[in-house]
Amino acid sequence: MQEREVVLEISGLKTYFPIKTGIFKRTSGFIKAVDGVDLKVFKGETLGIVGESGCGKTTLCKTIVMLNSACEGKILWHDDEFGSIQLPTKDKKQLKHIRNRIQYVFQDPQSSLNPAFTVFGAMDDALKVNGVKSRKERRQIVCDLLRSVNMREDALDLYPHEFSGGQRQRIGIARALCVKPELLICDEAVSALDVSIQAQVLHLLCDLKNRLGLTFLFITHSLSVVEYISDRIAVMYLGRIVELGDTDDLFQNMFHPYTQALRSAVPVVDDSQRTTRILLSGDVPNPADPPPGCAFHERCWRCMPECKVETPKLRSYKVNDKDYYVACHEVHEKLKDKENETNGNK
Amino acid sequence: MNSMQRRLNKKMDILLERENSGPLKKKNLNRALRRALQNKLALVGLGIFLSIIILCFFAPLFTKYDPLKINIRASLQSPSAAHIFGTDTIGRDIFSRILYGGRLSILIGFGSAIGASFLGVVLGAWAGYRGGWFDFLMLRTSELFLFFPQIILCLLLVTMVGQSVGNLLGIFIFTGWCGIFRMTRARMLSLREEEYVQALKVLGVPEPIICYKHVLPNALGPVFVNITLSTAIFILQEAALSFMGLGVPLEIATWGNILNVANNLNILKVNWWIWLPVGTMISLFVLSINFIGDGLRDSTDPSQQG
Amino acid sequence: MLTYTIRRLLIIIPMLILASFLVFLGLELMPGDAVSFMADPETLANMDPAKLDAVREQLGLNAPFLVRYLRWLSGVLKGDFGYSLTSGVPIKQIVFQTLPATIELSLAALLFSTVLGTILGIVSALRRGRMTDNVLTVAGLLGMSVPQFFIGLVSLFVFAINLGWLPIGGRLRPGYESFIDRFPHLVLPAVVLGLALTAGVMRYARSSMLDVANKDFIKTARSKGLSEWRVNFIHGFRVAMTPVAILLGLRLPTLIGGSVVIEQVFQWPGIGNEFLSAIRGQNYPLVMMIAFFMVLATMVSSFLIDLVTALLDPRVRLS
Amino acid sequence: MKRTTGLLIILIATCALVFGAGAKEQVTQTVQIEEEVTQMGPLNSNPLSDVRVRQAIAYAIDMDAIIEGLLPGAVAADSLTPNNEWKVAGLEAYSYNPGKAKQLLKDAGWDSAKVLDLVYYYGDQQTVDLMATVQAYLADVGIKVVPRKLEGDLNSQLWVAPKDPVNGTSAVAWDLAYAGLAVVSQYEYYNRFLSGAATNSHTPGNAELDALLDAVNKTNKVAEQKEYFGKIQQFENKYLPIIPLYYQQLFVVESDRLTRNGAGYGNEQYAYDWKIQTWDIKPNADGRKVMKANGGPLQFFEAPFVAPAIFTSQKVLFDRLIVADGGLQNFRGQLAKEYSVSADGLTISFTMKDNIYWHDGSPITAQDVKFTWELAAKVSSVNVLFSGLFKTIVGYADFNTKKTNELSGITVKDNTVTFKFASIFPNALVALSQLPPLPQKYLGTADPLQIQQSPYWQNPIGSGPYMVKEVRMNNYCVLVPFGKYHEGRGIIDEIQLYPSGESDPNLVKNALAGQLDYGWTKSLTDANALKSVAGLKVMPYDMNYTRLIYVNKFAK
Amino acid sequence: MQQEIVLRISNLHTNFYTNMRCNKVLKGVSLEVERGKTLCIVGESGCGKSVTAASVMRLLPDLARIESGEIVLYDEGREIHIEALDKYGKSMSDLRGSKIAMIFQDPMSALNPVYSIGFQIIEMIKRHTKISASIAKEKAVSLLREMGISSPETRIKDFPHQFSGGMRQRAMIAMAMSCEPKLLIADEPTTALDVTVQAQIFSLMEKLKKEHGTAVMMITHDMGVVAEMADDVVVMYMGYIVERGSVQQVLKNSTHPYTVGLMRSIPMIGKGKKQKLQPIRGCTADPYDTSPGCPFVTRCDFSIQLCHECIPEESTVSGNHKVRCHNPIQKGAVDART
Repeated sequence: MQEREVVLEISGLKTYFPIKTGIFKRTSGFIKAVDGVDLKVFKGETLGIVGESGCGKTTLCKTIVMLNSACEGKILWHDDEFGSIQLPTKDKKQLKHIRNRIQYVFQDPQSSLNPAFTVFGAMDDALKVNGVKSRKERRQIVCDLLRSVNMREDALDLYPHEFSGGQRQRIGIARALCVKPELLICDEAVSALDVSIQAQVLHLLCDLKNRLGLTFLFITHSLSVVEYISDRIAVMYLGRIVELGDTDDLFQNMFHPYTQALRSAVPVVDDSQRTTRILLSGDVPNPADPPPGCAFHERCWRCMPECKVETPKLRSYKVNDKDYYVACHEVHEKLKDKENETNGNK
Repeated sequence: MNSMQRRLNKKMDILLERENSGPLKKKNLNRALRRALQNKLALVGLGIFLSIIILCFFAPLFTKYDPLKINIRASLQSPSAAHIFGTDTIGRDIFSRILYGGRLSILIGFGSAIGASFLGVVLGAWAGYRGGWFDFLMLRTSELFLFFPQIILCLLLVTMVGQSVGNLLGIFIFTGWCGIFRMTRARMLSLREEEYVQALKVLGVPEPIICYKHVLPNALGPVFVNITLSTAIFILQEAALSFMGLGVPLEIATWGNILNVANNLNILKVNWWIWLPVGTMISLFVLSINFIGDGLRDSTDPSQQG
Repeated sequence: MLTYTIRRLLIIIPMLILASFLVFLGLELMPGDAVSFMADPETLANMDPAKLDAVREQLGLNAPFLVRYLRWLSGVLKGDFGYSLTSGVPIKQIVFQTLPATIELSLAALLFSTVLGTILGIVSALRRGRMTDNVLTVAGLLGMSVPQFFIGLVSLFVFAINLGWLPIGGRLRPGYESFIDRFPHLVLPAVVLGLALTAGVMRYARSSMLDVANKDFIKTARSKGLSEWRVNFIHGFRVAMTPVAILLGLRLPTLIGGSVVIEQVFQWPGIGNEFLSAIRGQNYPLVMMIAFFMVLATMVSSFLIDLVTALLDPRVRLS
Repeated sequence: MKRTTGLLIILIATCALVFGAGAKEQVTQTVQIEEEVTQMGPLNSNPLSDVRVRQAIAYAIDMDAIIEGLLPGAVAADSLTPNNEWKVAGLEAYSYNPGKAKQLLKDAGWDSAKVLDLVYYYGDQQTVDLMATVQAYLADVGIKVVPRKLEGDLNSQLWVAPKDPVNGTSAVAWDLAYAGLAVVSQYEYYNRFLSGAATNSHTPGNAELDALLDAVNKTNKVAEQKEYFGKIQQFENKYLPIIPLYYQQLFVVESDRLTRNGAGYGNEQYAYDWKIQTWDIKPNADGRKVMKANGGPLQFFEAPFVAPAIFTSQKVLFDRLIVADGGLQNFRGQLAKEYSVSADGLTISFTMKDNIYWHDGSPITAQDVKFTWELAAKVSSVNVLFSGLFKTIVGYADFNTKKTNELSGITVKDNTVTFKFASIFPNALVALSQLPPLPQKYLGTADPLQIQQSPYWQNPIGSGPYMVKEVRMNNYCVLVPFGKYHEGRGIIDEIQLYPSGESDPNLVKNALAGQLDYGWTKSLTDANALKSVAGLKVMPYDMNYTRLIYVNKFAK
Repeated sequence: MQQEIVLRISNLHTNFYTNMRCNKVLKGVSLEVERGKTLCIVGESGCGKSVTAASVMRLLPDLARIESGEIVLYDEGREIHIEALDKYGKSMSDLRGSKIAMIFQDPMSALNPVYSIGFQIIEMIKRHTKISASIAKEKAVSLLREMGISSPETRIKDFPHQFSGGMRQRAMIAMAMSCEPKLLIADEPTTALDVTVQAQIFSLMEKLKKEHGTAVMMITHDMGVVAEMADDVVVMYMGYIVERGSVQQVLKNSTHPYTVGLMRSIPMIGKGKKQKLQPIRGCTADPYDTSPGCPFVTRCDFSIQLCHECIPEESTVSGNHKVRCHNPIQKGAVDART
């Protein structure tokens, strides 16, 4: 296990957005979008992050690519060239380097492409910034990219409105690939697509991963999709990771009550996969004002007294000889003996 | 509702007929432009607009009179074959004055509109895209400008810097940028949240390039509409200032200055040909611009389909 | 709501101070020395220089810039707005004499244009694509295209001079004390002043109504089986009014600025007329103070309109 | 601008008539100038210093056509002096003759590339049109002119004399300046051409003219004055230091409901024997006699120190010590029972009537008269007519330097007030017929430097036949007859005054609305508009006011 | 249980006339909704499922109209031909809300932001019943309570923006159910909501359906939802119903290549990487395309020559299970191919 190479290491990350209220627009509180996340991403794996809206999964990823700024915690990028880079960085060289290492695929095929630019135009400037001087060369690069996402080359000079949703998403992926990244963050990359198209894109992503040896950080709200594509899955609830483990282990165990509820709420086609439905009461709490203790305790049917007081830590356990993380007091009672000694290293 | 329903039904029948009769050719024209061309008012506006522009800019072809030629013994002649709009108090041919004066009025209108738009767009794009203190400062400044009734500000500035065409242009630009600034800023504020902008940031493209090259073009649609509409406003404003004797110096012919004589009740009462044609000309020109602007706006506004 | 109100107020105060500074700066930048505008050249040539200096001293023209600004500002705060250069009358007095007339005119125009504009806008939206709508659209564009003073002159010519239905100008006549007596004087200027705004409100109300008509909650209202009237007015109109109120707030400066022109045409004894003659007489203190008052008036009224808008919209009211 | 124009126009020539009191019959004499104008070529580098150029300008402008087309009702001018008894015959009219103008320019070697700067300061359309016309006429003969409206401090742009009054470089930028010249006396028409005069920014000193002016300034014999003024007119007619354009008229407007009952007409800018208490008007539907007029207050009732009677309210609310006829001669006592002028002209005394009262009912005293003139001497801005008077009063120097608290030259004894003069002031009686006595008890504590700010002027307690009943500043004011008026109660029940400055388009609007029974204007445009209103008569009155173009002849 | 049809749509054609084009959105839709049963309409975006609902409610925009076909509502023995009513007329608006109610995808925009939740519910009750305001209010409160909203007495005065997404949708359902309609049309009622909230809403709808015997016509794109909620299913593609029948028939025994393709391209939960997704190739055709054949032909792996020539008629597979295909897949054939 220890041999696996860590490319991205996140520890204690908190991203808060200030809420300005009152006469002077003073900051009266924070939306705690990401509230203490520890995460390692291994080279070549697909890490799925699943959670409902407002759980902070998108904010987490945007913080990684420096679209949001963190207020606490560390993000480290490990690399042969620079050793490790702490993000966000101000150093121009590091910044340029990191921009070429981590790329992002967006959710909405409508807004992820600029309606005023052709496919080539959308990538042209990025290539220029990366020092590809000749226009011919740049066009060749874009052509190759298009081919690699199973699109025709003549799409080069077409405008976004001439494509269907699935094609746009391919272009979005191609754009992310144009700087030859190592880590690709896919933010709900297939959620807005029709099912038939969704499968095409999922195929493409799997294919790219195998071909280019990419590392994926795959964000979605759909358990079935994340199960299909991921090697490991992290479940987020209200700014924290509540459960993290290898896909198979996670689906087998589902220690955390929230994961269980989430799993049971998913409507399934195959009757054999249907589980007893656990109906949660109420909505996800307001991230500006999370309940004390465990954020889930108000909706939890296995709530214990200490859950209302103490926020559970994300602890590491050994399941099937692999690291498995859960943040729940009740689960901890059960799994105490399996607790992984190495978690202190983090 | 019934007659409306009938009308709609008829329209739908025609479309259905057309659709069934064979595949329609895909039109290459820009959709917005095509819709604008389907707008009858916009077409009428364009017609009037072009005629007036042609009349003014090729004025020597349409009138044999020098607009400055004074014939004091032929003053205040009513319209005739020789002078189709008659002559003014010092015997100048009004028709030729309107044509030549139009050149300046139109120049002031368009010049100010383009200048103000340019200023507003450049500032508004950056303020909306970047936010922060620059945005705050510019927003407050523009609010201050908005609180000043524009004509009051113009009057104040005219008295400060004096009356001349150049000054007036400068004043209009100085006082007129904030509408377009706010518009561009608002568009940029929503556009900067678009995912392609974030994608460009993640790709490491420099901010000014993202702002002005990638995002701005998408904000310009309503701005172009606004340029036409603010041209109309500036022409009206020039006329109003001139009417109060504080616009372009009175000896220079502009539409406003020609109309200024209507201040005199006697002329208002008796010599209708001095003020009516030029008043109509201003109104027509501004109206035509408004027709065009309206058509353009309708065609760029998705909620106004029809 | 209270927070909102106070915050809006607090935004206005720095704006006012800034405006006051600009006004003072403008005063300083005006060409010529204040004293040199006190009489015509021939009279000035005959005046004793020592006396002129005495006047200069008395008007405080010899102190340094910041001192003069602070002195001026504290005076303004105490209600001392300075004196008109040409007549020496306290500006306060001039403003208080003329401001009510302008407020009356602007309010009448505002009322007229809001009511008429809204009604026509709704009619136009409900009869969309029909003759009424087309006619109103063209009329609205026409109302925005014809110079205000030109409409003023023509209507003066037609209704007052030729037909004699309405008085030619002025506001008060001896013995005409009640509002009803004065009303005929108000009609033409208020209508002409309000016309451009009416057109604006109408167009805005129309597009706002059409905009709202595409909203989901209108579909909901229809799916509830509500009558068309209830759908359009209880659900559509109420929501459509918020942007119209915002538009009114934005157009207020135009209205107040327009009063300068209209007062000139109709000889309305308001502050706009005073402003113009002050500008013509290069009576800069008066010019600047009136400009300041007009800014103040726009700020206060747009503040009030903001409050009304907030009251209309629970999302603002309850935040 | 309106106000400035108004102030400028106030100073109308009157004193000549006072002087001429003894010599009423028209003396027409032709005085030949002994020598030809000596200098025909240019004086300096400025081509305008060449007489021929100036003559060419005069020939180039077709004033008759301009009057016919643009200024109907005006009178073409051939000299500064209007067409009255002071006018000398045989002046060259410089009638329109472009051929001659071109010839003269050719002789003078005119450089057709030179562009002349023509400045003006009136903002009205008519002036702009006139400027455009002049520009066009001059262009026809090859003189390029660009009109330019002056803004800001006119004084420092127009009337700054050069350091060297004979050869000196010009201290002003313009070449030609369109202006109006209204004066109290012939002296003021011409004294501005004296070399070294404070406002002479345009004419280099000329020994011949200086000699003539010197001579005329030294005599007080009317015949000699006429002779010299005649010579001056002829000199200027040849030498053309200015181009006279036209004489302006004043127009009195009356509705046909009004009868003046024999009271005469006059120069309405001044107080004359109006006898308004005897005016009558047809009663309206309510049976009340209401007269509507303009000239009401805008922000306050105008104090009389600068313009003594330009507003109707000033004429009606106040009586003067003495009053003149419409031509401002033939004085009679108004508040004064009688007056006497000493033989040397240095002492004038007035005996006040007994039954004269302020509108508040308190009696008007001789002390009020003294107070009024002492106040006038302290006020910052006064009419030259008044400053001329108090400056010649005995003891003025001490009073002005605050050595004494009162003007020793004005003495009061019982109901008699006596003015003693240190030197002859020819316009003394006119001045005394214009400045009305003001009540000391209301104005005694007012600040003379900003006299207009006194609350008194919001609702003045006057001495005239009508008094203020109600005033809504900027809207209207209502006057009613003063019961204790010494010459009998007024016949008209109510006078309604609508606010207006001078030459105000309101006049036309009010007239069209049937709200005008009496008014006057100097605007030709307004007069022409008023002529077409039914039920109104418009009567022109000759006043002494000349419009001209100054020519800057100094080297640049 | 005696089957009782509440709504029958037969051969419905609806066209849209925007942008000076005629877009034939529904090209002959036929379906039936039974009392106490849920009919799910499933299909990709743009297939016409929402337009079907809007046609039934007569809430089509002005520039759209029903060309032909019948929409019949069976109400206590009466047959109401909805397509023949004036869409703005009183008889249609009497039907809306009282007989047919509708809930929308996004409850935030579907509720009027300037009126309180209570106002909007009471308004509807008062429209269709003759009860007094105070009773209507009580009814609204009890409805909200029934929907599981805590302290409804106070929440009733709240405005939509003060509710959470799930609560808004509950309020919408409360409003829709307030007049006990015979038919409830739900247009993607949970698409904007989270899975856990979606589960709450569905259980609520199940409960209501059972208690009131309401027929439900639900529009969705999620096969899982169909499997869990539906009694009957209609699969739409490009304005056609390509397959319909009971949920068992259609999902377990799919015969139309499109349905089959759909089923195979959804990742099934619990199967993880073991499953093999088989996406349908290509993408949806241009809606203006007028080529004569089956609209799915370009993406179909089973097309025969006939498919390019004409549109297939609906044929019966078994009982109520109908399919519109020239070459339907026989049972078992699918597995053979995998």
